[in-house]
Amino acid sequence: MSEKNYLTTDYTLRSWLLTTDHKRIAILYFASLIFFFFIGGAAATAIRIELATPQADLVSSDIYNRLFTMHGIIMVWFFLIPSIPNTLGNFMVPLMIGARDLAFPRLNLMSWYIFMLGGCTALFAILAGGIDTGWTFYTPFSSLYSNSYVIVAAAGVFIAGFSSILTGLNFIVTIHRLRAPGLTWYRLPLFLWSLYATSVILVLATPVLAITLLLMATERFFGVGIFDPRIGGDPLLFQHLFWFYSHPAVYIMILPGMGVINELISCFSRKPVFGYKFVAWASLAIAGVGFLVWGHHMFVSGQSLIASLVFSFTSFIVAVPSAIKVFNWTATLHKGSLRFDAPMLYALAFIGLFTIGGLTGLFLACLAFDVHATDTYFVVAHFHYIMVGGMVTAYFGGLHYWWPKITGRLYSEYWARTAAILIFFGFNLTFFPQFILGAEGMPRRYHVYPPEFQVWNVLSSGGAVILAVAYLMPLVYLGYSAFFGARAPANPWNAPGLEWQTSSPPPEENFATQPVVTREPYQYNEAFEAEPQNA
Amino acid sequence: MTQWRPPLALVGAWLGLLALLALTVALAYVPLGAGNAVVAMSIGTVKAALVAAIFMELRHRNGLTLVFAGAGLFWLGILLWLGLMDFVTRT
Amino acid sequence: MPEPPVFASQYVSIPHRDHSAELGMWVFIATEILLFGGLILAYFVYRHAFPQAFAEGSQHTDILIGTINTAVLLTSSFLVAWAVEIFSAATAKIVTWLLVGAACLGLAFIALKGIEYRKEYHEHLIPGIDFQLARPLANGVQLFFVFYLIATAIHAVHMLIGICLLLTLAIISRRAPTTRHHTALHSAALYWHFVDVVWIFLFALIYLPGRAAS
Amino acid sequence: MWRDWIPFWRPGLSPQSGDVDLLFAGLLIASALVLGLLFFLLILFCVRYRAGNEIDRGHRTSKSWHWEVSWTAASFVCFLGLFVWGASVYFEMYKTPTDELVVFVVAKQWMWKTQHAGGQSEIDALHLPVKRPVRLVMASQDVIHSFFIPALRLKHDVVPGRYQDIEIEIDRPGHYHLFCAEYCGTEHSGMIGEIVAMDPADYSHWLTQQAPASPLADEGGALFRQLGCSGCHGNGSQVRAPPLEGLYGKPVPLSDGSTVIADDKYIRDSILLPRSQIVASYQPLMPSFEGKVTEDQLLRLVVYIKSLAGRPS
Repeated sequence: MSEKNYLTTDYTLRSWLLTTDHKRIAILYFASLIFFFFIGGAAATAIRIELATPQADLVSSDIYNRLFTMHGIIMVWFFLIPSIPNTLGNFMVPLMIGARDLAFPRLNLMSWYIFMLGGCTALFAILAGGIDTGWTFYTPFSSLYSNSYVIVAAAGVFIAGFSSILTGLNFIVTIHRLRAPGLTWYRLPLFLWSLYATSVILVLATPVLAITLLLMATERFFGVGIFDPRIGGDPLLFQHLFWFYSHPAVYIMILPGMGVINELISCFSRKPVFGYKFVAWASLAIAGVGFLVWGHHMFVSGQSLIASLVFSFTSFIVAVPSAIKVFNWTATLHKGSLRFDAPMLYALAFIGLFTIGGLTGLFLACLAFDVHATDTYFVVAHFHYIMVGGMVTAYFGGLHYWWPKITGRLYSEYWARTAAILIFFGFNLTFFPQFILGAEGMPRRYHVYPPEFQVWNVLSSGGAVILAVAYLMPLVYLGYSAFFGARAPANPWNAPGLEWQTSSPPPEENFATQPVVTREPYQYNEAFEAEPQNA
Repeated sequence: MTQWRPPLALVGAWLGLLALLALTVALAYVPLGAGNAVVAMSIGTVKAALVAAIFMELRHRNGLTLVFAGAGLFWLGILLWLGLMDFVTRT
Repeated sequence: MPEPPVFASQYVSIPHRDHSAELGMWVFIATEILLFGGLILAYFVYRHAFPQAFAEGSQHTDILIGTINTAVLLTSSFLVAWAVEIFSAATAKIVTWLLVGAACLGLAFIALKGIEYRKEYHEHLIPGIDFQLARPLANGVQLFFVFYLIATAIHAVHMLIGICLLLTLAIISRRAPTTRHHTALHSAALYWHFVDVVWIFLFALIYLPGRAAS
Repeated sequence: MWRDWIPFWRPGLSPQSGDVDLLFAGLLIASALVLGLLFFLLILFCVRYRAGNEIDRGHRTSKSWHWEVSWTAASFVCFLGLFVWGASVYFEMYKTPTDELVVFVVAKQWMWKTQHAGGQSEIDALHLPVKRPVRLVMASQDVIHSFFIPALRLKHDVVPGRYQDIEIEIDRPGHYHLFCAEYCGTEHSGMIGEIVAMDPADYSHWLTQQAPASPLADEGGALFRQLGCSGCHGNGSQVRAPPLEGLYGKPVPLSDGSTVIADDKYIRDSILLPRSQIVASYQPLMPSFEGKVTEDQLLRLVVYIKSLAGRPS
């Protein structure tokens, strides 16, 4: 254990800030994302506490609007979108394909700096006085009416977008060009298929967000612009452009989570993923069809009925590959040998929560019901089931799974399981009542609300407190383990992936010798189990 | 002493592009009704294809590069098609 | 003597590195297409809504400057393609001059664009700053000019970045050109040609409509 | 009391909202079945195949394509059915409104202003007769708002720069929530109002009780003269402008060869953007009234021009 690994090659600050090692850049991202996650989480907690009573008692309307806007912007662009790709992805992609690094290591570092520049700009907008447009920046409110720091916040998101693009570009080229000898496409771990699909969306959708925000900011700056209804401009054009990015962005958030789940489910049931090729292509199908559905955010906006019809149809279609994945994960469990370590608990929670989120997505794709449910708490509950119940759960699962590889230390299994179970219950208590609120007709982004909605709001706020505590727990026990935990062996889960074939933590050059791949992925068969691991 | 000369294909493409430019400007002044827009966009597409195939060397590239080059256009098509669908079918 | 390992350790050979760089550049170009795509959608939406106003707006632009600029840009693209084609140690000097020439044409383009903006400013055609048009269809024309200014401004920013790239490459490829420089030049050239292609379409959308009607 | 907390315990109050409730029930049952099956399998597998449990793990399914194809096809067929169901109700909800009784709604930060054809106006409230289709013509003065009546399961955005038409019908008298559902700024959550559905007799009584106001068309007529419209469009004026009598609802030939129907939107556009659609054989002389008239005034002008429809031109 005295060999140099990527963490111990050098200890200077300079060696971290100027590193081109994908593993160190992943750690840089990880530290930044924890910071943003807790800022966004603090805003969420404040929102839920305010909503415990129908009146305004904690904050004024103005502050409330700034809180949920900040929560949305920070969580979407500075936590969810970069979360798995930029931390776990950055760390694991080269390891899983047996490469020395990503294709463009300096671009990778640059993308972190761009991300931080964007993040600081957004933080500045918040500290300077906040922004009250909601994360969707709808015109003409954002461009002509809001009295807050819209341009600065939009600039932050705009800048962070380039970081996303560079990461996506890097992953695409890396997965195409740097795979180890013998590692064909159908031998890739499914995590990489999903990251590849994610990268396609990052590269092709993000620029449209950039131009949209630029157009909006120009309109705000000059007081007249391309969406301005006073000169015949159409505010719905903004929504089309915005959702052309922001709906696929939902898949940016969930696809990497699905990828992680494949690794966890197969490892802890000691079986290959059922229907490998279907799951792999389902990722790409979601990425592709995901670009055809954006108009389902606009069923009541006054877009043409024909457009609504087409978008509703495509929205049902995009649910098919998601359903395929859920069925395949369940089938993977069949006749496995299931162990319920913390990562597996997260994976099982993911399947349940994602399925609820997906099914309620069908409710919203269904035109007539969407007319009632859109812009209510039903939507809020639905997308939190996907993004928090799905993505964040998968992220935590992946983090626990690869933690020994990343830090070379083992965490406390007892605390990890406790936190996982607490997160599951806290989450459901927070967000399930919101489905009911939405069906009852409580609109979202309401600071005060009619008293008959209070019961479910109190339950939701109570759940949020549990959830907040549960999310703080990993910070403590994982943080502790990173410095004081027991040393981890190279392959603590006894998994066949390439990333486990090098030491924990990996050396700076990843592999002592260039690995050569000779077998299919997820070969948890008898021959593999009999092999001596960690020799 | 011939190593500095540009290959004929490049010169041909350049002259062809300038000729197409002259053609498209000239045709813009011929009243064709809705046809003017079609002609302008078609000639633009031919010019872009010339640049891509010869200046950007796509004619020498393998399928993967072509797919990468085409992906942007394909998604642009999705954006324009579904985006315009709303505005064209509104009543 | 084989060339010393000038490629990073994640690659196995120089062609491996070069092909990866080229693929990366094409992914970047795909991104750029969608960046301009948002503008193009806005253009078509409003052209569909205000066909006459867009024809009228187009007539307020200067087709002479537009045409000259297109020719300038096509020529500079040709020079860059030429430089890529003949790049070698023996032709370093010619390559440098070709790149400088291309960059100068790019600057000429920007200068002409500036003259055109100035003319439009004096004609009160800049929405948000000074837009007065006591003519029919004023609103549609204003939307046209919003598109025109934003699209050409973003294109000009791309041009400026490209000019900086070309000049930098002109300087470094003057001495000791290596395969790395060739790769860099190839990537920069792809970018420059892409900016050219964008202009080809902007030209057709901005300057050509409505010419036949008058 | 506790029944109020259960969603859809109180059924929707319009013919279409009953269909939405049924759709919701259908969706709930379908998802409950899927979710039930999934959770049953998850729990079953977790218990039976837990590590250490001695159970037959042989004969694993290796060829999977027939499973894949069957569940893909099953999902697809289910989804298709739900899509058709949802779409058919949607088209029923957003069908083109009949023109029996018209109420105008102007949304602005942060209030709903409603106006009855007789000129009676209300703030954050709307009185309506029951069992009678009412056409709402909605416009926004500033940002996007959304007109949402949960009891009717009906919602439509109100986008500035255009009119939105929807038809509502309420079956039972009572007081119902009106919410703004699209985030519109500081007092978004305060932009709520009340829909008061009344028996027709009570409704006519209520109308007469309101502050005496001249009908909208008359007010529009006054505006028409005040803003100088009559100077050109009036009979015997010097300037040659298209006559407006008998115009509403008729096709209008335009100078570019196309034809439009003179509906609310056309009249509104002609006032604000007069030069975007020039009537054939007329000169584009009319100045734009953009910024010179409010949405309230625009509505009155439209109603006035509409009232001229019956007169001979």
